[in-house]
Amino acid sequence: MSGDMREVTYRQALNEALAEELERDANVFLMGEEVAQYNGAYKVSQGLLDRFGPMRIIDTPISENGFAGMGVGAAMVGLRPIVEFMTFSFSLVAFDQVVNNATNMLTMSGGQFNIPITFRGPNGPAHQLGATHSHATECLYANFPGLKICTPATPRDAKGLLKTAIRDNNPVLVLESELLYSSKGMIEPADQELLIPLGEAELKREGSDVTIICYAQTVPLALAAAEALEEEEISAEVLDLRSIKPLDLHAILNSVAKTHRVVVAEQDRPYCGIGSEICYRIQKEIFDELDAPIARVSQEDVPMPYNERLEKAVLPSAEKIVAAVKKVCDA
Amino acid sequence: MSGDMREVTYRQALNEALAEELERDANVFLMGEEVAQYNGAYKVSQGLLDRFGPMRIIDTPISENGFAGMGVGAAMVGLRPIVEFMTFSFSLVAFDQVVNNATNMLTMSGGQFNIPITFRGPNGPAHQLGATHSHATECLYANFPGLKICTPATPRDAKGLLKTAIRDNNPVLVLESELLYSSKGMIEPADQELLIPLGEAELKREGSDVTIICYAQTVPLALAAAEALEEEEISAEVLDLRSIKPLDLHAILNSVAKTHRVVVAEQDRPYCGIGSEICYRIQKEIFDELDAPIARVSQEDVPMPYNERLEKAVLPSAEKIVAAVKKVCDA
Amino acid sequence: MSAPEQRDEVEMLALMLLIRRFEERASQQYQAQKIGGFCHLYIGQEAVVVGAIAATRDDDYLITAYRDHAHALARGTSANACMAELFGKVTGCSRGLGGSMHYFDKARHMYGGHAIVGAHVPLAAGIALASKYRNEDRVTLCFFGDGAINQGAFHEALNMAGVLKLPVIFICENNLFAMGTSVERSTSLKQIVDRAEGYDIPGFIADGMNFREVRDKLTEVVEAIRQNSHPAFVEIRTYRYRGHSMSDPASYRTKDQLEKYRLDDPITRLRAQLTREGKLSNEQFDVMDKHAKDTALASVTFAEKSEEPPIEELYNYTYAP
Amino acid sequence: MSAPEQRDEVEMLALMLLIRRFEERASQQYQAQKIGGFCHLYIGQEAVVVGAIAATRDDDYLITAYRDHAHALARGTSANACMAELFGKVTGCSRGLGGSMHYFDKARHMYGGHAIVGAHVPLAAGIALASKYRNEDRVTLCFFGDGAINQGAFHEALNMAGVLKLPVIFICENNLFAMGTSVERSTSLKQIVDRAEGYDIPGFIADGMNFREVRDKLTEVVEAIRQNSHPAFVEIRTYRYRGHSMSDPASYRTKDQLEKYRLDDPITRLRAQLTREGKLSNEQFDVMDKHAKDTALASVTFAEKSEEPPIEELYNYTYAP
Ligand SMILES: Cc1ncc(C[n+]2csc(CCOP(=O)(O)OP(=O)(O)O)c2C)c(N)n1
Ligand SMILES: Cc1ncc(C[n+]2csc(CCOP(=O)(O)OP(=O)(O)O)c2C)c(N)n1
Ligand SMILES: [Mg+2]
Ligand SMILES: [Mg+2]
Repeated sequence: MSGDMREVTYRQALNEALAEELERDANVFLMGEEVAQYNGAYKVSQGLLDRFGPMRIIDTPISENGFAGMGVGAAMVGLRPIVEFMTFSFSLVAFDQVVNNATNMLTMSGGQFNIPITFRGPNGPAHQLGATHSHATECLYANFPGLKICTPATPRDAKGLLKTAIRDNNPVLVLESELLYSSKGMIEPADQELLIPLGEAELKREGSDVTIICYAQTVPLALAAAEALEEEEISAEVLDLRSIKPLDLHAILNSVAKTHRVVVAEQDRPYCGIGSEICYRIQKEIFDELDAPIARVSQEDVPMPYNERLEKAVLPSAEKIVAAVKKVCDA
Repeated sequence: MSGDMREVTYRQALNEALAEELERDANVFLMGEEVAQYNGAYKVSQGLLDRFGPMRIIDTPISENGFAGMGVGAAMVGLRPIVEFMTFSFSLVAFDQVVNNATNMLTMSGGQFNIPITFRGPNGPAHQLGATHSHATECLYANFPGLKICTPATPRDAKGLLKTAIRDNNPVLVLESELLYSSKGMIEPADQELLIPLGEAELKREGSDVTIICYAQTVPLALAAAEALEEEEISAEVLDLRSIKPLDLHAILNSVAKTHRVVVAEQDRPYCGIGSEICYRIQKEIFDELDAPIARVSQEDVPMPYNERLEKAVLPSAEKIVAAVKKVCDA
Repeated sequence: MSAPEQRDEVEMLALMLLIRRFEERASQQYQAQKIGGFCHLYIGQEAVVVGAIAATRDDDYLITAYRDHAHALARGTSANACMAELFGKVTGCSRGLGGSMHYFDKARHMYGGHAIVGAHVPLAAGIALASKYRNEDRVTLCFFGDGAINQGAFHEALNMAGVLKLPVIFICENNLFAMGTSVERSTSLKQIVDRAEGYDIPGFIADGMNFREVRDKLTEVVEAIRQNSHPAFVEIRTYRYRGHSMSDPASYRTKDQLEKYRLDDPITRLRAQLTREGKLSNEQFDVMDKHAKDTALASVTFAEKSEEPPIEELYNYTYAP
Repeated sequence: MSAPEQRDEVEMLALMLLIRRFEERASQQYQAQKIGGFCHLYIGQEAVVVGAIAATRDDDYLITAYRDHAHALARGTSANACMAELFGKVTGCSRGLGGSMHYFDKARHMYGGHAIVGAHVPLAAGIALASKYRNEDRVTLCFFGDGAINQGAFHEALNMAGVLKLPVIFICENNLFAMGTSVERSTSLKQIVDRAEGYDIPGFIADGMNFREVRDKLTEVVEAIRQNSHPAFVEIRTYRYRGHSMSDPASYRTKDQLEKYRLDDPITRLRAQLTREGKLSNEQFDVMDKHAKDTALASVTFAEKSEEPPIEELYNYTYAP
């Protein structure tokens, strides 16, 4: 890496990724609610309308299913739409367009129509938004072949993954985190191309006693837990999946083969969640390497309550991860 | 049991369940596309319009999200709607109403509004219907707290579970199988009340070497596999989940504690599928009882192709279950 | 055209005042971070829901979107229960589990507070279906914003309500904006009410800054429906003085526009009408206003003192017995 | 009003004949269980898509629902590729992976064949958006049934096409039924075209049993759009002679109704017009018809002889490189 690393927010990193790809390829455009004149509900698209004009930064009505489908249609003709969902909770009204039209088109057309579209926006619980506004959708979408899914946890990953997603020739979901938008991190200089491949996990911290597998909002929680565990002389390795699909099974198995103990820290609900799948994959491949059952820290299996204390009880936390690790290490 | 058991089709069993519950409770009504005048796209509602009239057997436009939501609204006022999806593939356009309004209302209203609604219809791949018409939705819906889900595999289970679902005070999905509608089985006499509780699995066959966990379309496949395995002197226990949520973990663990080997045969896609969750639960509870990694037979992780041979390659089959069992027993 | 048992206008003014004072307090408490999540204020739109209440019976059904404080208060839910809900307390109208966007009061036929834009419109059709099913002459009032009319759920519900002739009034509270997007930028139509034509549903317009016009128009519509079940669509033109939610500076609109509507304030107007007609003295108004302010303030104390929902309740509301 | 380069009517008649003969063969092969899945025949509706083809350029975009054999053939996809698709063969227009409901031919701007009712209507808006984005004067033809207009996706797409002034023609093939449900029972409207008013989109009606009327009406609409980009809605009144799909006995309609439409057959009518005008002799017609029949029959042989998609291809179409 040449040049000096600099500190940016996650939001700004996403904004840079959008601007760079819009600049680079005239086929790229951004569409969604409040992305243009309002500069984005969460300001991720700040300044883009001014710079790229209304044909490339398009405000839509509150018609998620409609504009998601419009994006797919435009992609059939070779444009490269970026569709912002104000949050992925709202993508549930657009579910059909994402899981049927975006993902199946290549197969149904016998290979004629690939769909180079990026769906992005915040995903997962934020703070006291209640049951309908707090969905973590990754495990739902992961069930669909044809989609790729990434879940950046740092500004650097946010920029690098979003740029790669936009250039990918398939539908990619970039699941951001509202709670991370203002978080900061170091990143390459603006003039240096930053692309992070889909499907590559990253060791965010090395350790030897246990592997904490995490992504998105649970990465900072896992890191905090690892720090706390250090005081109790437990050395935790923190593996950030970064992509949910394709899944970097190789990195997972490598780490588990080293630590023999696993806690999956996930932001979604437990039943058929990401952790279920990871658990299956690990035991399938290296059953004998496991010294203890795989533990999961996920949401509780209840609709998200508004009350702050109850919400906290539902969500994963550093404390819960610490407790799970201890249990796994005691087993 | 008094009276003589009799043979009926799965379709007829469902029809009986509907008729009996419509008869029993004036708050019960049926709504969906072609359910009334056409007597059902798959004839499950045959004769009901004639018997109960157009206020209780309601034909709708092709507006799944709308009529699913209408059902939820009617349920808020204390009616007990049965909403037919012509197939659960089409429920994906109604996803929001099912997973937000039906499931969250009780929590969001602080317990004031329960939603006694039944969503029913065929689910899972049928025969050469292609990528958009072959979805197995159980693992998607299972992720949502507030829903109950059952998956009858026999006429008896179909009748007993559907009747229980209609009487339940929560939203229940009854995931039927198009491929099973014409299958036959023995069932109690018509004048005898048949209710099967949600959340109770049933041993469809006893065995000692391996547990095949299955549901819906994979039950006949698992039974066929068990038969074939007998010739190779492998004694397979076939556990039909019958309900996906609540899950009868007790029955699962009992069987696994006996056989120590597990194959999950599921009709859905693999990533975050039902088998992932079951695998996690088993290893969590009785890790040490397992003599081999849990194997799964599910769909391949591709959009469903139309071509018959390729479709067959994607789907679970008795042969694939046999192969998986052998591998597990060799481990 | 007036309803058989029309409500007292002074009481209706008192209700509008209560709504306004309640929300001013809510706003203050939100800024003091006593309230979490999203919080959307109704200030400026009071004549819409209060006009509707004045035109309907207590047993008619009501359902709305997330800008719902006013709708619950108008239905008679106490300020205490409303404020406690914002504070996430167990004494709240949804036991602290719903929050600002999910007010419910089943006893008063307030069917929520719904946060997915457009998604409650089919619920309204279903509630109206139940009235018809049971052969009751109750009407369902379904409120939603101008932004909601571009959702598929809205469309499907209107068509079905038309086909089944359901007794539901679709009330579009057209406050000109959906977040930062003006109606012209989001909606392909000359005027919103024209959309009703696409479903062969009778459409009406009312000035939402004018309590009496809202009430009279809705009275007319409600009577027709009670006589002969059918859906109707009413576009009520109104304005929200505040931003979309507490976090929105509303820089997408002009000071002039805001000022114009403020001058047309629905509370000021009704007060002036009543005063002019000798039905309300300044002293009476001041007493009413003080009462509204006191009630709002007391609700904060009540909310503060209330308990949080016990942590053991976490699993109590996922499934009904 | 005629298109600058209007297509030869005899050729268009030949196309209608090819479509009919192809589907008759498909029907026979389906009954012989050579074809799997669902299969929806277009017989009776031929003048709709052929009229549209006659009014448009080869580089205009076309997209439709699952009753799509005719649309591909009209676009020039070979009968061989179409029949092979039904047989699930690798020589099919979607390599045997799509089947009857998913015909695609990118080279000929045939954008599918879509099986979820209404869900392709937003795709059409997106294709039209791309035309506008690239400043091309290409028009998108979006076909759908009368049942599709009650889907949310339809509604959202029409509104956005209106807001963004997209060059797309929404063509409702009103064949009076969605499966067994008649338009009156599914749709709250006096006539379907009225729904366009709800989006301020110009609406037109054409008789779908009359090739010339369809062509002329669409020619007019297309020219207006090429001059000044905007959406339009055309209700084309037509009829399907067969059941909804191969498995539907269509007992929900009367023999009389069917007979009435059969007497108004679009092929018979155009043939009679051309004959009357001296543009087509009976001999010429017979040659054309024989050619159509031969082509259809040959497509069966072709399909039978073709290979299935290799099993190794199973994972080849999930992701693009
Ligand atoms: C399906 C969905 N999409 C987006 C949102 C985010 N959102 C909340 S309110 C709103 C604007 C709604 O405007 P309008 O319907 O006019 O109601 P108003 O806020 O003016 O009362 C948006 C976009 C949402 N809650 N649901
Ligand atoms: C969302 C959805 N719901 C239901 C179906 C099942 N279905 C297929 S075609 C059809 C009727 C459509 O009728 P119409 O739009 O009039 O087209 P036509 O068949 O008359 O050409 C139905 C209900 C579907 N494919 N997709
Ligand atoms: Mg508004
Ligand atoms: Mg039709």
